[in-house]
Amino acid sequence: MKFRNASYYVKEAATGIWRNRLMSLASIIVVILTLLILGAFTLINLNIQAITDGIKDQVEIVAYLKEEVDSEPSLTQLRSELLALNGVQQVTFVSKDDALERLRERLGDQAGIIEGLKRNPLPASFEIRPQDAEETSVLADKIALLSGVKSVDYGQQIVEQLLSFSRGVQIFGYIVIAFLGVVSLFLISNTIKLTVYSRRRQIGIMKYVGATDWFIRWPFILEGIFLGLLGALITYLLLFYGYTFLYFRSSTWLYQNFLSVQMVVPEVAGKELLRFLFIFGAGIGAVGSAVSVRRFLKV
Amino acid sequence: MKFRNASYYVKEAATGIWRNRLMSLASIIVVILTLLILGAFTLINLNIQAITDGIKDQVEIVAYLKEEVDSEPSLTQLRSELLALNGVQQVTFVSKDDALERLRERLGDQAGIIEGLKRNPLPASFEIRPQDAEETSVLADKIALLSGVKSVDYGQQIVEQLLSFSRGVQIFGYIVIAFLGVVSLFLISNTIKLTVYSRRRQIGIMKYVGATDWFIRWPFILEGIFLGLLGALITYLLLFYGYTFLYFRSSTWLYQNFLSVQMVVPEVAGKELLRFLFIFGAGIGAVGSAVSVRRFLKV
Amino acid sequence: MISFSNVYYSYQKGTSALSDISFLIDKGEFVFLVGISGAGKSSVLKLIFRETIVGSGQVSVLGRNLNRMRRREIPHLRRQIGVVYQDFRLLPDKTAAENVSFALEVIEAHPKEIKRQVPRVLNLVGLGDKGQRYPHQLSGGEQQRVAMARALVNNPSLLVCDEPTGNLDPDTSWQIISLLSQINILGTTVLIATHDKDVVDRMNRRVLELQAGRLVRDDRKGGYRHEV
Amino acid sequence: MISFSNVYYSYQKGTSALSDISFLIDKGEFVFLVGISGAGKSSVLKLIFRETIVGSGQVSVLGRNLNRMRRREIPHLRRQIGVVYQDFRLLPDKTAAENVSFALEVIEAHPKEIKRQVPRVLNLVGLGDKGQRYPHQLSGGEQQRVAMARALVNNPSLLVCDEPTGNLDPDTSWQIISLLSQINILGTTVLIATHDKDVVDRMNRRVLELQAGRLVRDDRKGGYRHEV
Ligand SMILES: Nc1ncnc2c1ncn2[C@@H]1O[C@H](COP(=O)(O)OP(=O)(O)OP(=O)(O)O)[C@@H](O)[C@H]1O
Ligand SMILES: Nc1ncnc2c1ncn2[C@@H]1O[C@H](COP(=O)(O)OP(=O)(O)OP(=O)(O)O)[C@@H](O)[C@H]1O
Ligand SMILES: [Mg+2]
Ligand SMILES: [Mg+2]
Repeated sequence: MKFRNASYYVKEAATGIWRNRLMSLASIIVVILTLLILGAFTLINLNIQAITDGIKDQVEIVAYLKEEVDSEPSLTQLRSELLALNGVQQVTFVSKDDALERLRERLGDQAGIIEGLKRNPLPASFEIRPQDAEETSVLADKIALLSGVKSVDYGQQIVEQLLSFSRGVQIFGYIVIAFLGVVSLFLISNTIKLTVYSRRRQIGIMKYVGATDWFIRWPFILEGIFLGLLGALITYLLLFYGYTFLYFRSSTWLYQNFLSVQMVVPEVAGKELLRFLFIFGAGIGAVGSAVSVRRFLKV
Repeated sequence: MKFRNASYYVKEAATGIWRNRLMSLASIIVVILTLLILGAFTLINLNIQAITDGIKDQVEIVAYLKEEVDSEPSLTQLRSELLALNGVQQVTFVSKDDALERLRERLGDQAGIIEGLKRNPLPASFEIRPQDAEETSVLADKIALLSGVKSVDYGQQIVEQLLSFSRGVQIFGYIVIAFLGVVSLFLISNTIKLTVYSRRRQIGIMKYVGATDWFIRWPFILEGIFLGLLGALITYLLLFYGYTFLYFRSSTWLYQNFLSVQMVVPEVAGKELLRFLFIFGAGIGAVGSAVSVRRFLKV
Repeated sequence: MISFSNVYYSYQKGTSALSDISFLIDKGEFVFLVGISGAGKSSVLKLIFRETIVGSGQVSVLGRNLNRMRRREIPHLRRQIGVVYQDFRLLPDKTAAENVSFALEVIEAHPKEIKRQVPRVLNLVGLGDKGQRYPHQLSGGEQQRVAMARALVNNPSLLVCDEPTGNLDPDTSWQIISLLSQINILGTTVLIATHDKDVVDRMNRRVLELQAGRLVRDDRKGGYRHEV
Repeated sequence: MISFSNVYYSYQKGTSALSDISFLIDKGEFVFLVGISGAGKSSVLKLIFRETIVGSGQVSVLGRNLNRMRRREIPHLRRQIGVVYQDFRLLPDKTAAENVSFALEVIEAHPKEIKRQVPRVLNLVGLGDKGQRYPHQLSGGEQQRVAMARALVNNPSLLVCDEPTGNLDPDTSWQIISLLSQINILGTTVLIATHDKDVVDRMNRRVLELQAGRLVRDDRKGGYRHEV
């Protein structure tokens, strides 16, 4: 694209969009609708990922201590040993009294059972939060080897289910997004192909008048980029304001009701979305147009 | 459509599809892709609904019995009173010994605490499964009034969260499906509009030769129905076999890992899907074609 | 058969394509419509087969007032008129034979009838061997003759031809005009807009001449140019 | 300028559109190509501006062998040839003026040049006041003249016209032909496929005649029909 021609191409693209309004409108509608689906599921996925990450954060290893470890120095010693281990994020001490108190709470209506006890049979413990939930079992094994630790518990089965579940959900999310992405790509480029097809005769005529392939192609590419960007922008605005609305209406409700779940804040989600939609929209628009024009250039 | 003409219309539709292969292919691709999304989410939704229904089934009311209710006749009496209540699905008796055993299991590593007990402080109870989870709290209140019942527990907070969650998921599922349905409708009819648009001159010519509107419209409608049905059929086969594959690969895994979750069996899911896709595909095809042709008939 | 009285027509506000046109064509007549490029010949024809509708004045064709014709009656009018369009208007995805038979399909002719008539008319215009070709596989003059065949095939009572020999050599032109003349003798009214001086002069039939949208001549038996 | 030697061409296997055509047109010549409908005139022209490519034989135009021309060189060939197509080939979504200026845009003419040339040529073909119309808003003959204007606008060294007066009345036809003749005098080679007997006879220039795809006549100064 020589610079001298640039203004011609832009003008051509603009009149092309306007004089084929019906086609342009059809293209934009398709871009908006497909990106709307794609974008909505990207947002849903973003939140699901955040939730599953949140769930993972709640994984904890409990290291029950031997009865003899109860002096201040030995506890400090053990705590620093734990913190020195690779992959330990946080260590909390739970005394024998704390443990009993918790059990009382846990038993609820059945707590009467505790009153019958002469002495506290529960051991003190350290609760260790791993940096990476996936490493829990490895870390637990290491902790079990420390002197002063009687036994280690991290609800092996539950944690493994949880990890497996969150992995499943994440993979599923990415598969859905990839699937929708591919489908959008096909749908948009399919529409572009149809709009170009309706102008196939004109492309032929241009060639007969002596236009080179690129001379014909550029306005189509610019049209594609413009319609793609416009579609992406509209989609972005719809999604961003829709999401923000939802966020303020339901985030607190969600937080109060479930697992301390929190939606990703709109600003963060929006930025991701914007970049994604723009690149996708403009990219398909340009490539779709260029490819579609090609087949009619052969005269 | 007079019968004499029917064969002409069918022939016209067939040659129309064939001579505009590119357009026909484009339409079918769009039908398949959109129905694929729509169908996939219908399947996902079907499963999510099944899962949340499954979760609801696990709601239980525990009615702790007064110490004095321990004779066979009084227990039978109470059980029949419970069963006589509206909305009770199932009643299970848990004796004092059963309760202690369960607690032992629940405490796991901390079970040692039980050994220190002189006598079993836990009450016997009835576990009542309500027919409709939504009615749990009403039912619990009624049960609490029965003589012989000391107190009632159904994890009010958890049950309410659960119900609220499953309601949320169901509504969300239906919103997603409705959204995808509307989008598919637009995408498909948009494509049909474009394919008809590329034949607008021909429609005009037909009118100039003296064809009536319906004479021109029928072949287009038949084309639309045929392409819609073919697209729906292909989508159905893709989804059905894909789902069956997934079902056999992951259903057991799912069942073992989570909450006894089970996927909806392919046969059931497939039947729903087939009817839905066919009506949707053929419907949009026919209506989309008829509507799109209309605007070019005005010459 | 055709009557125009005080017809005015304009495509765009401010301009005027036809002004105060009045004439009458009787059943069985053979009429040429002449005039320089842009004089309004095609516009007159468009009013006859109801492609456009008069601005003011009255047009009636085959005994029906087109001013008051409803949209759904138009197809029935057009089926009684055979039209050769200046730009042919062939269906690009139908073969020559299918284009011709389409005119019979719309009047729901019997399939046997269609099978018989189509090759007959294609032969008449000299394209007996090219029925299976698509329009883009035909030469300009051949396309024009397919359009002629389509106009003839259902024996219309009125034939309207817009520049039917523009892409034909003098000999072929003369054959086509002779054909039209024969059909005319069998009772069909024929109206031809043309620039073909030789044909008009040689036929020496009724001539209507347009100049800048006005009717300036109506000779009972005339040539392309006004004889002084 | 143009040389055909032993050119054969067929659109479909088994049929033959052109057989053993050989001729030479020098720079500055003014040549008519005649023959009945379907004789192969358009096919000869299509070979010249490389719409199609010869089956066997050699075609060279403007000193370049078209048999060996690569795809990307075609636009450069076409820019040096002004073509009036039998079916006009105007861009439907560009106005008459834009259609004409497009031929200048492709050779990257200066905007000022474009502004000056376009009205000038439109005036030449008598459409000075109709530049802002879209093709479908013009009469048949007016569209044909827009096509002519587009072919002329970039002063091509070769002008190829396929039936350029098919939709024009005798007077306008003669004006257009006179215009071509003037351009010819200024050095442009002109090749016209036509059915217009009057024009060919009156010009009395070189005539090539085709019959069923064969070249049967090449008169230095001839009329539409072979003089015996
Ligand atoms: N759709 C249109 N919109 C605007 N003006 C039009 C339209 N169609 C034709 N005209 C104008 O109306 C006038 C008459 O056009 P018409 O087609 O009737 O001419 P004609 O006699 O058939 O010419 P030709 O011999 O060139 O075909 C012309 O000046 C033309 O420019
Ligand atoms: N695309 C095509 N496919 C097959 N046959 C074709 C094609 N184009 C032209 N022909 C045939 O080739 C022969 C020559 O066609 P051509 O267009 O060269 O004729 P012409 O001399 O220009 O005729 P006219 O005066 O009618 O325009 C004709 O018999 C025509 O049917
Ligand atoms: Mg006209
Ligand atoms: Mg030709």
